[in-house]
Amino acid sequence: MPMGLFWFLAVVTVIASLGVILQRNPVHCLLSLVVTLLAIAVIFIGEDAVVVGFLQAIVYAGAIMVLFLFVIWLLNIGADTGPSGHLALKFFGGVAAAALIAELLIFLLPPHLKVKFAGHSATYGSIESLARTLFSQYIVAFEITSILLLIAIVGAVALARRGPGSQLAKSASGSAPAERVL
Amino acid sequence: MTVEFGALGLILLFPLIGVLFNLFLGARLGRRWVNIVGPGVIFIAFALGIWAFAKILSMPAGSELHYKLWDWIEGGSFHVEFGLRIDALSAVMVLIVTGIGAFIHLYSDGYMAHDADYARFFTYMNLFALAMLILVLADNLLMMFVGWEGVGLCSYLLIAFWYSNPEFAYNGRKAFIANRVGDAGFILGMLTIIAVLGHGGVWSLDFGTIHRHLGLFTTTTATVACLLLFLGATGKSAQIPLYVWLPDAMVGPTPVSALIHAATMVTAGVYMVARLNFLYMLAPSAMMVVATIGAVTALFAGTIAIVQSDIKKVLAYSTISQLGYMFLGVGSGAFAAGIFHVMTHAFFKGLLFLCAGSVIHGLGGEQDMTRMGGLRKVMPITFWTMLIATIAISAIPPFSGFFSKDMILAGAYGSGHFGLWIIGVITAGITGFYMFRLLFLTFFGESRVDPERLHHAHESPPVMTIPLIVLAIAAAIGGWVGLPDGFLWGDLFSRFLAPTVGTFTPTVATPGVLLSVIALAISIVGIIIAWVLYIWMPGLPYLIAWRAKALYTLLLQKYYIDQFYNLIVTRPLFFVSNWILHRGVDRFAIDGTVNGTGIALETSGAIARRSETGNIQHYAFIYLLGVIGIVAYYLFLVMR
Amino acid sequence: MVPLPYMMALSAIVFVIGVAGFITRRNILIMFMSVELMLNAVNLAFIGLASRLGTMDGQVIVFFVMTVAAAEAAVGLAIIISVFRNRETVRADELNLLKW
Amino acid sequence: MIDLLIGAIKAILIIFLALNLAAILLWFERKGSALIQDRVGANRANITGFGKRLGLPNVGFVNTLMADPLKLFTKEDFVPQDADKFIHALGPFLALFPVLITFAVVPFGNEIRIAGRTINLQAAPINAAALYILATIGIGVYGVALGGWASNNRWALLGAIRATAQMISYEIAMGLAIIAVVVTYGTLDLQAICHAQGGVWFGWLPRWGVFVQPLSFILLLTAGMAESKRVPFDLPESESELIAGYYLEYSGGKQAAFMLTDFAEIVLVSALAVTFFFGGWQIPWLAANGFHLPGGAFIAVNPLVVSIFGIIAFFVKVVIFCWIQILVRWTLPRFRYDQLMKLGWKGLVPLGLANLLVTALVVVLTQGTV
Repeated sequence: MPMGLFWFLAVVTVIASLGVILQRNPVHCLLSLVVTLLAIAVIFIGEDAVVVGFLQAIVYAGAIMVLFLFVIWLLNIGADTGPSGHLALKFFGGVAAAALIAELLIFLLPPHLKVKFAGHSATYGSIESLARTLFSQYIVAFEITSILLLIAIVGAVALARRGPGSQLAKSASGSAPAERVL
Repeated sequence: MTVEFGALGLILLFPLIGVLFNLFLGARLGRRWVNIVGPGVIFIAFALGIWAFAKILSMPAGSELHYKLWDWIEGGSFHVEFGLRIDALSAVMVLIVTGIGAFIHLYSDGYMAHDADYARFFTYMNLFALAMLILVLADNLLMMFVGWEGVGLCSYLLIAFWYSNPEFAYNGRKAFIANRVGDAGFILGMLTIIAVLGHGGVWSLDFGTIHRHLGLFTTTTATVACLLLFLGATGKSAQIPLYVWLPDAMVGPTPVSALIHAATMVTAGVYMVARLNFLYMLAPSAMMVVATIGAVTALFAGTIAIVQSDIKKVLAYSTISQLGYMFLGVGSGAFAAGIFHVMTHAFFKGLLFLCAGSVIHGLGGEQDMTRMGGLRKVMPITFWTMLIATIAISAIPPFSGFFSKDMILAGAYGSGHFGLWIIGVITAGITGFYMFRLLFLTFFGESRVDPERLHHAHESPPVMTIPLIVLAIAAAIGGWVGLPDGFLWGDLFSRFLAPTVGTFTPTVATPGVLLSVIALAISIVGIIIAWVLYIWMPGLPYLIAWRAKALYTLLLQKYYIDQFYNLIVTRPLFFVSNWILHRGVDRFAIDGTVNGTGIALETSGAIARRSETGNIQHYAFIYLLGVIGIVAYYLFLVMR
Repeated sequence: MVPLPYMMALSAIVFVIGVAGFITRRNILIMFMSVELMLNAVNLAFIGLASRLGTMDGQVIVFFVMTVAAAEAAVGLAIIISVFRNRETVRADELNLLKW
Repeated sequence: MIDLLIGAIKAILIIFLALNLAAILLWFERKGSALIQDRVGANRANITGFGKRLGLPNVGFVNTLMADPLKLFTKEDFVPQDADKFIHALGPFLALFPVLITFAVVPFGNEIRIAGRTINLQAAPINAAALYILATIGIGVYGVALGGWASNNRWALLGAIRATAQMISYEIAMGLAIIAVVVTYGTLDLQAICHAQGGVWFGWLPRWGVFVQPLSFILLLTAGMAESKRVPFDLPESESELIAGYYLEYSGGKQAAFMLTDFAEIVLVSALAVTFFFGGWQIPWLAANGFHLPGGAFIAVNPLVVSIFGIIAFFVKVVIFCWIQILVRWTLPRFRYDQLMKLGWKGLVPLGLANLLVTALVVVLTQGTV
């Protein structure tokens, strides 16, 4: 990855992720997050993690974020208009975050960071090498993950299913007309 | 020759299937399924056992079948595998366990027909069969111990089967605790063997390995190991001093008494001694102890049996007495004779219990012989089968008991234990007396049955009488595999077992037939006395009891052994449990500490809860501070 | 190839932005998004290190992180929906039951 | 530098062709629907009149190619009062952009050799192209979703929700279809997949993917039509219930962009179907040196001409599939929404999974001997 491209992507990533936490409207935050994710996906591809990069775009940006969008719509959340209380928390949170970033930068930059650079083959990051690692060394973890996903699906359905006579079912007409059409 | 034989695993598998089926599905699918599956799995195991037995027969003498299920314990150089083996000895035991077990399971279908908890009953019974098979199939001492404990557990569960009766539950506990004492001995014996072998660099409990490294044992270590293991055997096989649990164990369902407390589990001790015969041969003094305890127990229990009036109690003391015979046999070095008696005893004692069960079942739960009599007409099949069993146990030829008892007495005499032989012969007479007393009281004479009960008295259904008939045939002709040498086909049984348990060579010249005649004569004398007392002059027993009141009371109170144990063991134990452990340690020290901790936490928590706002972001913030702290610690203190 | 410290610095910055968002935003959904930011920052570090060490392990971990994130999003959003049904709010400071 | 230039030319070429094809499809559709409904169809606008001058009947070709865009782009660009103006403006382009960049990996011709230089006729020859397609299609959801949301209109939001749910549902079926093909050919590279479809079986049957993966083809075509949100899958924009769905509040150029997206998606689905299942640029029996007809006949052809034939063949195939899609649009009625979801989740996804399972089994068992 050329340095220029990296700088571009890095700036996009940082600005977009700041956008996630600074904008008022959740949809705008979500859009920023999608941009962040896509920029990170491109960085992945630039770092020879081609398959993982595309999966990031497909799974994260293409599926998980749409789920977020749905929930924002479903709950009909507007922009944050409530009182902006907890100023103390914001202040101290900002200070603590600044302290953490200072520490992490010291921690992660030379001379603490010592990684031996090892070259890698041409097929590095290809779907074949990923599959070989995944289905040999990490096969158990892989299978367990599949079970985790199954559990998550069942759990999500069980949690979000509306029982008869629940509160929202009665007041559905007001808040979420979309649900009736869907 | 050792052959890998996978069907050994199947022998264990089917009882296991039975356990799981009865445990999880039995109550749901109903009585019909349980009645088929419960005995069915044991019959299949029996068939597999016959297959293995035939395979053993077809192979050269001394060969064995082996099958390793999995590696069990891997601790450095210590290695135990979960392996199964069948040689001549365990083949006989497997046939006894599965064969008699199968018919007793079948009998239980009828006996438990009116009990609501049949699924639980068959679960325990199948579990017992599984544990007993593990015990006899084990190829190492540790695995044998697993089976040993397993049968102990099942025994406890089944004695206390009707647990809602506190006395029954108490008797179950008693059996369990008496066995625990013996098991402690077993464990110590096992540890002794490990210590001796490990000292010589051998880390295994495999029977074959122990056999190969016998040279590592001195007479002293072998004696210690043997005596400790024999302590385990006295617990499991109800010998002096740990026999007290067996009579009380009769409160369980009668098929349980027949299978566990007569035919199979209680012979585990004999089997263990025979299995380790090579070790016992190294320790003559231990052998002497075994033989003496066996003989004394035989006489001791026999005398108690004379005066008991509960039909099952008589049979229980008779069992203890017969087990004493077996130990007399193996203690004299006649291992094959001991195992032979295990087999014939399993036939006729199992049968006796089943007959007793049939009588009890027919009379609606009556167990007191003084309230029986004249049942010969009411229960013909039960009567005839019980007659065969009684003749067999009284050692009248050509019934099975004669041959095995004769072989044991010949062994005792041949090994030079003349005094023990005398005791054995006297016991034979006593046996004949009390067994025929039981028979006469139950089936002959005037009926003393409660008229109400007599009205309902009936012969048992075929599902119960068929096992009786099968076992009666076995009790009648089962002894013919061990005829005296030189007579017809001779002693097939000892020759079959010889590669495993060795051949008995008498050290003292035996007068052969004379010995048998003496023992037979004494038995017949005992029977005649019984006839005189209970048929010819039925008033005489009361007179004798009145005249020899002290002796009678002593016997009736079982030599006051229970009271004695109560005084020296149970009472102090309860005292310590109640006053020191319960009130002192539990209530004061432990509860005090726990409650004090709780109170302290409650108080401090009431103060600390103010910091809990319930707002997740506050928590996250604190968490963040922690992270910053940890990173700072590494950064400025560790990595610097 | 981009020098490793740059990658790690980017990862650290994105991570801390996520942390800050989680602590300061009151909308549960945006807090959730901040969590996703943190996850991605960590993924970035994994990929950067894996690529330099020449092993696939880092990429496999990222794969698993994505899978778990998908599961987490499904269950987490379902929880948010059912919380919203019961409490009619998605503001973290109004959901203060986390003290019993 | 010359490589960059070649790349730029390839990119411009494929985008140009795709956009023009999309525009032509507009006319195609009008005349096609007229044909089906026994009408004359568009025949009024005659801007330059050169058709008439040439003595041809007026078929409205120029009408749709020039008059429609002109009209749309000169209309007022209306933005609703409470709309989120930024996202409202962003929406159409967010929708169009992913579709157009997807064409970058579609191989529209074989490698050609000009002046000692091999040029791969694929704008972006990346080796994970199949994943790239799935990624861009996945991102394509946002344009519609955000556009509909930003309009601040109930109908538009409903349309957007429907569109989003529909698209992410059918994406799965589409992905499964593509993965089955990828497993069959053992590569993610579309050009390699095209190459693998050259040659014949039994001496006469072209080795096209549709003969190996017929089920996958049907899945891809169905899911692709659902992705392009057209009849019978046009619930997001169904005129009769949602007026125009997610682009209800759009006018002028932005609406044109949305419509262009639809047509570009038709072209894209056709191009993918052709690439995966109908040999891409492969012509039956045509090898690099000429035609090897079944029966042993041979007609020699210049390799360069073969390459040009390939490009032409690709576009002919794409046009055929566009026509098939238009045919479907004008002959089938619209689904109900629950039927749509049922078809997607209970029909296509299990079918796709089963197909993938069988494919994987066959591939493992034969170990690539076929």
